[in-house]
Amino acid sequence: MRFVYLDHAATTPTDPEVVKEMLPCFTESFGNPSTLYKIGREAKKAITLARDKVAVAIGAKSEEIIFTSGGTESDNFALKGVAFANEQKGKHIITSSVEHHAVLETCKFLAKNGFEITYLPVDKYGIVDPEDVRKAVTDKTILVSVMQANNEVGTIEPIAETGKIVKEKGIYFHTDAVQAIGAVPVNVNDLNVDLLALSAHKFYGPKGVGALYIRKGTRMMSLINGGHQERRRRAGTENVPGIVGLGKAIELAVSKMEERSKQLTFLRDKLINGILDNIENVRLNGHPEKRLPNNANFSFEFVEGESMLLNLDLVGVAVSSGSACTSDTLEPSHVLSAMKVPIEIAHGSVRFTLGKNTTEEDIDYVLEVLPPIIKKLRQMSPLREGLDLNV
Amino acid sequence: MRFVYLDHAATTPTDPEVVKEMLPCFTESFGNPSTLYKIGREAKKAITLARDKVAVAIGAKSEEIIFTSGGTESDNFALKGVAFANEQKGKHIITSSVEHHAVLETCKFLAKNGFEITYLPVDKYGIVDPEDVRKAVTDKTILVSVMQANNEVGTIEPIAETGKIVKEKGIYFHTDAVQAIGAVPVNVNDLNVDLLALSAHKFYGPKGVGALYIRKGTRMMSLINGGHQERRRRAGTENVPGIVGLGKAIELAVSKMEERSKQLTFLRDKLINGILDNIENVRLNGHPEKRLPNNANFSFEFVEGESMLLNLDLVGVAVSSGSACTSDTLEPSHVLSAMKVPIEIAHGSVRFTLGKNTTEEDIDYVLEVLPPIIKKLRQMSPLREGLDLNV
Amino acid sequence: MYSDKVMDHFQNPRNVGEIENPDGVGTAGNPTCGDIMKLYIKVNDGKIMDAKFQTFGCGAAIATSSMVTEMVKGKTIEEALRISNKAVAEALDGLPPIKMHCSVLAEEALQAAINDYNERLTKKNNE
Amino acid sequence: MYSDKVMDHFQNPRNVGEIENPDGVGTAGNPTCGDIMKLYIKVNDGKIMDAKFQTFGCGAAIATSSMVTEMVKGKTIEEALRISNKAVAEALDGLPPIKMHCSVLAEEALQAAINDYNERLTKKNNE
Ligand SMILES: Cc1ncc(COP(=O)(O)O)c(C=O)c1O
Ligand SMILES: Cc1ncc(COP(=O)(O)O)c(C=O)c1O
Repeated sequence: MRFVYLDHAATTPTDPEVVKEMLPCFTESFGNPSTLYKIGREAKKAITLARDKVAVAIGAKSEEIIFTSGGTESDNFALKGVAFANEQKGKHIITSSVEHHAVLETCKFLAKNGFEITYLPVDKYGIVDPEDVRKAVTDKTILVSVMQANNEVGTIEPIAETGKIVKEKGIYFHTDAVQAIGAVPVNVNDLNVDLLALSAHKFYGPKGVGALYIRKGTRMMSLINGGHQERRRRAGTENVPGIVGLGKAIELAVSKMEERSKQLTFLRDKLINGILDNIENVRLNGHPEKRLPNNANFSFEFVEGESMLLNLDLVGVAVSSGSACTSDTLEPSHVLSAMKVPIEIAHGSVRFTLGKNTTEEDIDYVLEVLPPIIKKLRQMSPLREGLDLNV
Repeated sequence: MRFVYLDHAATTPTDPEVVKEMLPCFTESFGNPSTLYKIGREAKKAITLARDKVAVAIGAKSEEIIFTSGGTESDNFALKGVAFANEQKGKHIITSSVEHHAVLETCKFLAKNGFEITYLPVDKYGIVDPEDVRKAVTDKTILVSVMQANNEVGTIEPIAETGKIVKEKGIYFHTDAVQAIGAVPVNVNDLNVDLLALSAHKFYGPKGVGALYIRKGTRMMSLINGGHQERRRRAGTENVPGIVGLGKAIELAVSKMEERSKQLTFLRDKLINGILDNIENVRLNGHPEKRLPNNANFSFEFVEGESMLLNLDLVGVAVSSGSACTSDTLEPSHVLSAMKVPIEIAHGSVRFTLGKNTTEEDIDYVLEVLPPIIKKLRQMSPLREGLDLNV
Repeated sequence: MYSDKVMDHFQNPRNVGEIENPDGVGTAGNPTCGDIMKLYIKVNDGKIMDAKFQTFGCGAAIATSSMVTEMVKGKTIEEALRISNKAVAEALDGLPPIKMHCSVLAEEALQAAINDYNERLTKKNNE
Repeated sequence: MYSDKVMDHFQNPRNVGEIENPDGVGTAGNPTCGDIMKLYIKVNDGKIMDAKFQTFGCGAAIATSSMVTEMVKGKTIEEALRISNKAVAEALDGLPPIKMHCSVLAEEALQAAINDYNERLTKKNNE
């Protein structure tokens, strides 16, 4: 059976080229980068090189890059780090209602610790209006956090504009760029951000490693205390293979972005049009143009997401229904809710996220297997057009 | 030139068997364990299996194991997690003065946040007296944290006895077992601990992954908020290859412990005796018997550690002077200071930590190259026996 | 995460559809919670002769619907009332903890259908 | 972390040892801070003819000691006094930031040796 992986927003396979670069770090240059002897210095050099690559990729200085264990830690570090180091200035934080749980749950934690959080609304496409940010700022605001690209519906936020406003106000600005790296241009100066989170496994790097960009001069508290690694900002023996993998992956992601983007947009649009043309009562979630080149998120009315997902899995197609991280909850997607998608329609959402290895045949296959699945499930469903759903 | 790696306490090479188990997780079973489709379920199964292996290795239940990004995060999680979740009961924490920086710096952080920390003294061998723990407990004490084995001098602490006392008092007990796994028996029930930190790269697993044992019922706050991974205790997409590597590594470490321990003790004692017999004005730091089978820590009087380390590196021998994590500080080892080793002698300390691939020829080589290095450096030194050092 | 039995009933659900002129119809759940089950029964001589369902919901919701319709067929009304959600889940070789509510839904839909049947019966008897 | 030049002077330190009947001896640092340098100079006609050192310390401490003794040889006392720690570090193609204090130590030891020389001279002149 054909295997069509269309959940690249959840995670990507590690590029064999990346694995190849990582391998010597396990068994040969396996030294602890904090040590002085040869293999320690080699390991140090390897992470310095990786740091340079990350810096180049996002237009930062090398010393502004701190390696972490992934996107979630980076978001936690950014928010808690700024919050606790600047609380004497004020305890107000602004974020959006469509952020990843890594940001939202951290905000919840901060709220429990006396911070006031403003969750900005979004329009029906999931876009946060920069003017709303301006209006929400008070003299107690210390941090604004808005993601660059949404992981569920793929909407790209106007970060540069928001960043300009936040900068004028003299407030720290964090962006979660986890889904943006390799998909759209990411430059910390163009975006006017002070902090930026990224995660290797979203762009063909390994899981368990990420980075946080921290603009020079940003007042931060450490999240993880201990040894003097990472300029004393993040303790713990460095994940050398992971960091090397991240470096290689981001280098590849950025250098191939244009070419991949074009191909992904073509395939994505073929998928979108194929579905909209051949299946009734379906809507595309997210912005029609301002969206990630690899994301197609639909709501199929009268059917529930998980049953579509399982049926697709049975024919070898891997997709997700809402954010992968929340597959063990029963709540419908908070992103779709914030976009005011009716809840029963939110339950019928499926996210297709394409990747660099996705082929046109893969898309043809999905367009072939999907309609009968929808049909079968709709035949089984007590819901249908015109029916009062609140039975 | 011969390469003799004797810094296994800083980090170990990843066992090729471990790397082999990890490899498919990068490119084949690369799914996000939170997803429902086949490769997601495969990844989930892989981490479940690894969790079971860790649980078996330390006598815990699988659901009591939380994967982290390493020993430092585990220590931070244990201390901050218990501290902030139990502060209404009291804000007093007891630890020892010979802990790793991951514990000490976390305690410093907690002290800044209103916690009172008692740092227990040690005897000249680095041992924390369980009776001192008993005496230090007040009705405000919520947590005791004492390491199982010291990373610098290799001293093994009487954790089981301390644990019994702490348990009687109804207080949480954390042990940093990062150096103990694979070297001495580690069983959470025999040790009477509620929390236990471990790190894969110390026992031939990969860097950047560790675990925290949390006894069922322990009141904990999360350190990293976000998705619902790890029973909602530690958010972030799981480092699947790393976790699989940790599982394999701990399985191997425990199954081969007895055999390796015997061999290491033999080689270690050969090194100790060879040095004590052939070099004057040298002392062994740490306990003569209650020490890790692979640790030999010496102070060579009248010479400074780094210059020995660099000279040994030039002949292919990798050793450390104090904790690797602190090689960028100029302070002498806090562990030796706590053991009341005179400061000028502490500066002359070198740690040799053997590993599973260390051979008798390696030890012979060290015993051959070391005496001339010491001799050369002593000839260069203005210090010598009988001299008043405080010139 | 699902047992083979759940997957079998999910892939090949038994008794899908509506019964024309049913003797009882029951609904449980609502679209906002993500699962709705509609159960139809045909009763003869106090015995459930046929049962069908329509379900909007996840894999477990579909499988429990399918299983409960299988279980009630041939049972008397009293016997059917004693079918617990646990029994449905067990018949499917278990459900993941977070999906146990689907079996509750199946029990509720069945009881609603039986209530409906009883009400119709009372009404008819009173006519 | 160390430059090739530092490593060269560390591995093959120049001018190690004591000078018998030196004209000036200076010490800087102390064992508790981890570095001690002892510098000996032989002066003739206001010119430093020879210099030797003894050092307890790290790689950078040994290399800076070696370098400073090389640098002072042949210099007049006034010229020698103008040798800054930065000049020593530069002559070694730089030092890691956390090791710059070693070059300070070298400067201090040299100045102590020159002070000692000056004091001896004054004493002798006053005799
Ligand atoms: C937008 C966004 N932020 C943060 C994260 C968290 O990253 P990680 O899984 O590496 O912790 C993810 C993915 O899970 C994401 O999509
Ligand atoms: C005793 C001890 N605790 C904690 C740590 C920290 O572990 P990691 O380097 O995996 O963060 C180490 C090693 O560095 C250690 O030796």
